[in-house]
Amino acid sequence: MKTFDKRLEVKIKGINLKNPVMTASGTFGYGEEFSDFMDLSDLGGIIVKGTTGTHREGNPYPRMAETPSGMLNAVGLQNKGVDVFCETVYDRIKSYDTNIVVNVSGSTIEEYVEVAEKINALEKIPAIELNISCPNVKKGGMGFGTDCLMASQVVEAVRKVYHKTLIVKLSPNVTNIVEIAKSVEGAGADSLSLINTLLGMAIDAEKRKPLLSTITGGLSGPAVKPVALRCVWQVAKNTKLPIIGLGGIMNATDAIEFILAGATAIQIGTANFIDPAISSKIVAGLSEYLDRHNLKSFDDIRGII
Amino acid sequence: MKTFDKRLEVKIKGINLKNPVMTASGTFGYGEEFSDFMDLSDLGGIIVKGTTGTHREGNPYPRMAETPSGMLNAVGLQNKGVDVFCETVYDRIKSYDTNIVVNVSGSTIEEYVEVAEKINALEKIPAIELNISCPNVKKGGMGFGTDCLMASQVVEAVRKVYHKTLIVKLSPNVTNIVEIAKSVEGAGADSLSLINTLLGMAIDAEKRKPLLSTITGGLSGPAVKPVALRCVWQVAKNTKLPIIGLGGIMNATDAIEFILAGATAIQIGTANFIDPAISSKIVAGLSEYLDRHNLKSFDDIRGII
Amino acid sequence: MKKYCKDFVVVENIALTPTFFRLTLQYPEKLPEINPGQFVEVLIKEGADVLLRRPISIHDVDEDKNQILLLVQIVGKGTQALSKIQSGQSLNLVFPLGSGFPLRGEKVLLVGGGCGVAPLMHLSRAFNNIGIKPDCLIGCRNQEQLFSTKEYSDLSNLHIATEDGSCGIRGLVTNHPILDKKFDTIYTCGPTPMMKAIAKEALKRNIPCYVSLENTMACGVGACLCCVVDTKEGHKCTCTEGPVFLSTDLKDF
Amino acid sequence: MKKYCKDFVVVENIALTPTFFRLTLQYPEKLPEINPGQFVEVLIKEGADVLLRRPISIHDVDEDKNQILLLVQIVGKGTQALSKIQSGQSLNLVFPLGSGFPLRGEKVLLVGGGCGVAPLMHLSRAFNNIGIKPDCLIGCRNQEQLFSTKEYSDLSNLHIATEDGSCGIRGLVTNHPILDKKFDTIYTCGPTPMMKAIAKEALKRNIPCYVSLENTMACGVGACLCCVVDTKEGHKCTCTEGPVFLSTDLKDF
Ligand SMILES: Cc1cc2nc3c(=O)[nH]c(=O)nc-3n(C[C@H](O)[C@H](O)[C@H](O)COP(=O)(O)OP(=O)(O)OC[C@H]3O[C@@H](n4cnc5c(N)ncnc54)[C@H](O)[C@@H]3O)c2cc1C
Ligand SMILES: Cc1cc2nc3c(=O)[nH]c(=O)nc-3n(C[C@H](O)[C@H](O)[C@H](O)COP(=O)(O)OP(=O)(O)OC[C@H]3O[C@@H](n4cnc5c(N)ncnc54)[C@H](O)[C@@H]3O)c2cc1C
Ligand SMILES: Cc1cc2nc3c(=O)[nH]c(=O)nc-3n(C[C@H](O)[C@H](O)[C@H](O)COP(=O)(O)O)c2cc1C
Ligand SMILES: Cc1cc2nc3c(=O)[nH]c(=O)nc-3n(C[C@H](O)[C@H](O)[C@H](O)COP(=O)(O)O)c2cc1C
Ligand code: FES
Ligand code: FES
Repeated sequence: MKTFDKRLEVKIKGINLKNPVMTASGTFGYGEEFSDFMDLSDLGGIIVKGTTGTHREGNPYPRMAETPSGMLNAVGLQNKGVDVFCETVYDRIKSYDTNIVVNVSGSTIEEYVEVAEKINALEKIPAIELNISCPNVKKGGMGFGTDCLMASQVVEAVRKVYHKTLIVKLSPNVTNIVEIAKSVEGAGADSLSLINTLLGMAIDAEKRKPLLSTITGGLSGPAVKPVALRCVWQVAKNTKLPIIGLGGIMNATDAIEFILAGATAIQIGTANFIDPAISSKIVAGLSEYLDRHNLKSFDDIRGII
Repeated sequence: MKTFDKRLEVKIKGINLKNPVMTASGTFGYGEEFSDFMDLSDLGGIIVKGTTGTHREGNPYPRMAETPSGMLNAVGLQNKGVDVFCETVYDRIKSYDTNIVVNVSGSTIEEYVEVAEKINALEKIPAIELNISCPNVKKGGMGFGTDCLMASQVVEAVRKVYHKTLIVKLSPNVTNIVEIAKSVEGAGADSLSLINTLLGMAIDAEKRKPLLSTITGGLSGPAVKPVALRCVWQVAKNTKLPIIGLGGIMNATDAIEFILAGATAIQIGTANFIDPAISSKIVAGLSEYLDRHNLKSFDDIRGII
Repeated sequence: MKKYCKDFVVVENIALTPTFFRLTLQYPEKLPEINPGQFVEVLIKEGADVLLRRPISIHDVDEDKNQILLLVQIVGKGTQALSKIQSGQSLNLVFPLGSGFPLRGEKVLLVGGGCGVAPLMHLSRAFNNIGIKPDCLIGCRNQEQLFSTKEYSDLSNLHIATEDGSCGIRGLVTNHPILDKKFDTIYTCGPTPMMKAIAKEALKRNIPCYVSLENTMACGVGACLCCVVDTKEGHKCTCTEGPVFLSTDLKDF
Repeated sequence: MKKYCKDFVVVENIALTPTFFRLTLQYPEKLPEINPGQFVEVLIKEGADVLLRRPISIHDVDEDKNQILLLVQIVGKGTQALSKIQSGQSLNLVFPLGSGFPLRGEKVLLVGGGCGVAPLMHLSRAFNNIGIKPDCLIGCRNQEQLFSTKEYSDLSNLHIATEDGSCGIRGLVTNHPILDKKFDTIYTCGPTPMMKAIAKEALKRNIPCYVSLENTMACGVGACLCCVVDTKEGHKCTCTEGPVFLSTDLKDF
C-alpha cells in the first residue's frame, strides 16, 4: 500500500486532507480525465466542475484565448445539471480515495440552495465550494460575490440546507475583498477559496475582433498569481477561516508562497493543462521543501508574511 | 525638418496630440532619461512622474519584484514636490516639442488642489493627470479612486482651480470601474486614463519573506493587459470622455488592441524599461498598420469591439 | 484508450516549405495503438510567451521504429518556437488524443488543405493496411506550397488543385472533377471554409463526410470545455468527442 | 555621458566554473568611453519568463578591439538563460550606465567576492593605465570557486582568502593581513555583508571606502526609482547616482 507523508495533512473544518493540494473547479473535469496521468489518491482533494440546477450549454465557441502568462476562458458553467451529477457522475467517482468537493453555481439563491441540498444527500461528498464568483455568466455568478449583502444572503440560505463543510469561493474583481470575506464568514461559511478568475478581455488586432464569443472572460494562470497572493494574504490577516489559495500556481514553490501568505490548502487550475500530472508532483515538492528546510509541517510557517 | 504622419493626430479635449502614443507616469522619468535613445518629439505626450505637494522619500527599498510577464513596484510617489518641479524641472523640460502632462498625486483633497493650482500656472503644461489610483501610498492615493463619492469630490475640487485639460487616472482595483468613471465624468473630468497598477504581492519562498518592503505593490506589464483592455472597453462603452488606455502595451499591436477597445490615445509604461526607444517604435508601428489595412486614420476602427 | 504524457526525442526536423516543417519523433518504448485522426498536445518549452500546449495532428506513425511524425505550419509564437527544435532534443507530448477517423467504405476520398493535410497521411496508411487505396485531393495556393507529394502518392491516388494552376487543376478543391467520382465516404481536414464547401458537395451527393476540426484547446483531455463545437445534440468537446465529426451532426455545417 | 541601446555580437562564452561564465562581446563601431564600475542592462531574449533586463557590471573593456567583457554568476532564470548564449548570437545592451569608481589615491586596495569581482578587473586596468598597480583581494569559499587569477595577477598584486584555506589565507577577506597595509582608498564589490565588513575595517583605519551596490533595478536609467539606497541625504538611485557610493554616505553601512 502507498504511504503518504503525514507531515502534509491538514484540516479544513470538518474534513481531513492528506495534503494541501486540491485541483480547481473547471480545470480538472471530474478527475477521471486525469487518471491516466497520475494516481488521484495522491491528492488532498478534487473540486469538480461547476454544477447548476439544470443542464447548461454554456457560452458559444470560441471560449479560450491565451494571454501573456495567462489564459482567458468563457466556458460559462457548461454542465449537465445537478440531477445528472447525482445520478450518474457521482457513482463513477465516489470511490476515489480523496475528498471530492462539488463546485455549486447558480443564477438565483433558490438555485444555489437546490443544488446544495441535493449534494448534501450524497454520502461521499464531504464539502461543497459555493461559486459566487464566476465572471462568465450573465445572471448571478460574480454578482453574488461582489456585493457583501448578496454574498451573505446566498451563503446564509445555503448554510440552512447544507450541513457539511461549506467552502465559499470569492472573486478578486472587488474593491475590498476583506469586506466580502467577512460577510461570508458571518453568514456561516466554514472556509474560503480565493481567487476565481480576473475579468479580462483579448482582441485580435489583425481581424479586429474579440477573441472570445462573450468579449470578456476570466483570466487565470501565472499572470494572476501576484493578485491571488495579495487576496489570500489580506483575507488571512482579517478573518479566522481556513483559506484555500489558488491563482497561477504552477509548481511547489508557488504553492508554498500561498501557504506563507496564510493558506491552509491550495488548488491547481490552469497548470493541469500544461502538465496533467502536476498536482501530484506538487505534493512531492511540498515534502521536499519540508525536508530541505527541516520543518515538521507547514504549521510553523503558515501565514508568517 | 522631421515630418509626422498626419493620420495619427488625435485630440483630447483641449490638446492636440501628434499621435496617440504617450509615456506613462513613473516609467519615463521627466523624459530626459530617454533622450539618448529616441527623439522625444516623436511622442504624442509625456506624462511625468507623480508630483505631490511636498517632497516625498517614497517607500523603503526593496521596491521592485519581477513576476510572470509582469512586475510589482512599490515606489510610493518619491518626488521632490511641486515647488521643485515648477522651479527647476519645468525649465529643463518645457521646450520639448510634445505635450508634457504632470501626474498629480496627493494624500488629501487640499494637496491635490494645491499641486493642480501650481501646475495650472505653468504655460507649457497643457494638462494634468490626476492620479487617484496609486496603490503604493498609505494615505489617499488609491482610496480616492475606489470610491465614487471621494473620486467625484477630489475631481470637483481640482476642476475649480485647474482650467486646462484634466485627465483622471483610474484604478482597476474596483468592483465597478464604470461607476467610478461616471462619477468622475460628472465631476468635470475631460478625459480618463486607465489603468493604474493592480494590487499584487510577491514572496520569496526560500527566504520566506515578501519581496517588497511594503509587502503589497502595483502590478504592471503584459500580465495586466487583459484586465486593462477590459476596463477600457467597459468605460468606453459607458462614458463619452476620450480615453487614454494603458497596461501592458509592449508593441504597436497591443496599442491597436486598446484603440479597438475604444481608446483615443495610449500610454507606454513598463515597456520603456525593456526597450528605451519602444514608444517611438510604436508610433512607427501605428503608421504601418494604417498602411497595411488601408485606413485613413484610427477613427474608423476606434471602439469597434 | 489510455493516454500518456511522455518525452519523445526529435530524430529529424525538416523544413518542407518556408512555413511548413516536419518532425520525426522517437518514442523510447513500444508505441501504444494510435488511430488516424488522433492528435497530440505539444509542450513548447523554448521561446517565451507560450503558456499552453499546442494541439497537433499525428501526421504518420511508424510502428516498427516507434516513431510518430508531426507536420506543422508556422502561424504564431508556439509553432515558430517549435520550428527551431533540433534533433536530439526532447519534446513532451500528451497523446494519443481524440477519437480519430472511422474507416468506413471502400471507395474513399480524402480532401486536405493547409496543415489539414497532416492527418490524411496516417489515414491513407490505415486504409492501405486494410487493402484500400484511397483517393487523396490536396489543395493549395501554388506549387511552392506543395510538399510530400511522393509520400502521398505512395499511399493514395493523389489529385492536386492549385489556385494559380501551377500544379494539378487550377482552382479550389471544390472545383476538382474527382469529386464527381462515386465515393462511399469523404474525409476532410483544412480551413473551415474549405471543409464546409466539401461537406456541402458531399451532402449534395449524399455521401457521408467526416470533418476534422481545429478548435482552440486548453487541456486536450475533455476537462476544460474550451474546445466545444455546436452539434445538433448541443455542445460537444472537440478534443474528446472529436476532432472528427460527421458533418451532418454539426450545426453551421 | 551619452547612453546607447545597441546589439553586440557574442565573440566568446566561456564557463569559468559551474556557476560563473564570461562573455566577450563585440561592438560594431568605436566603443564610447566607459568608466570602471559602470554597468550594462542586458536584454534576455531566449528562455521564457524573463521580462526585465538584467544589470551586469562591465568586467573589462578592450578599447582596441571594441570589445567588452561580462562576468556573470548563474543565480536565477535570467542568468541561466544568458549562460546558454552562443558565439555569433547578438545581445542587446543599454550602456554605459551608472557613475563608476573614482580613481583616488596611489595606494589602493580592491576587495571582491562572488560576482562582485567583476568590475574590479576594469578598475585594476584603469589604475594600471595611470601607472598604479593596485592590491587586489579576492575572497571565496574554496579553490574551485576561484577563476581568472592570472588576469587579476597581471594587473594587480593579487591576494586570496578562501573559507577552507585551499588557496591563499584561510578565512574571510576581513581576516586578510593585507588590510593592515596603509592604503589611500579601498574599493569593494560583493555580497552586502562582505562590503559592510570591509567598510567597517576601512572606517576603523580612516580610509575612504567605495562600495558598489547591486540593488534590484527595472530601468537602469534613473526613471523608475526602484533601485534606491538610503543615504544620509535621503533616497538616491543606485543606477544613476551609483552603483558606487562612498560607504560613509550610506545609512546602514
Ligand atoms: C485537433 C487539432 C489538430 C491540429 N493539427 C495541426 C497540425 O497537424 N499541424 C498544424 O500545423 N496545426 C495543427 N493544428 C493547429 C495548431 O494547433 C495551431 O496552429 C497552433 O496551436 C497555433 O499556435 P501558435 O502559438 O503558433 O499560434 P498563436 O500565436 O497561438 O496564434 C496565431 C494565430 O493562429 C490562430 N490559431 C491559434 N490556434 C489555432 C487553432 N487551434 N486553430 C486555428 N487557428 C489557430 C490564432 O487565432 C492566431 O491568429 C491543430 C489544431 C487542432 C485543434
Ligand atoms: C549594478 C549591478 C551590477 C551587477 N553586476 C553583476 C555582474 O557583473 N555579474 C553578475 O553575475 N551579477 C551582477 N549583478 C547581479 C545581477 O543583476 C543579478 O544576479 C541578476 O539580475 C539575477 O537575474 P536572474 O534572472 O538570474 O535571477 P532572478 O531569477 O531574477 O533572481 C534569482 C535570485 O537572485 C536574486 N537577485 C535578483 N536580482 C538581484 C540583484 N540585482 N542583486 C542581488 N540579487 C538579486 C533574487 O532575489 C533571487 O533570489 C549586478 C547587479 C547590479 C544592480
Ligand atoms: C477553463 C476554466 C474553467 C473554469 N471553471 C470554473 C468553474 O466552473 N467554477 C469555478 O468556481 N471556477 C472555475 N474556474 C476558475 C478556476 O477554478 C480557478 O479559480 C482559476 O482558474 C484560477 O486558478 P489558476 O490560475 O490556477 O487556473 C475555471 C477556470 C478555467 C481556466
Ligand atoms: C515603477 C513604476 C512607477 C509608477 N509610478 C506612477 C506614478 O507616479 N503615478 C501614476 O499615476 N502611475 C504610476 N505608475 C503606473 C503606470 O503609470 C501605469 O499605469 C502602469 O504601470 C500600467 O502600465 P504598464 O503595464 O504599461 O506599465 C508606475 C508604474 C511603475 C511600473
Ligand atoms: S480542450 Fe479542454 S475540453 Fe477540449
Ligand atoms: S533602476 Fe530605475 S531608477 Fe534605477
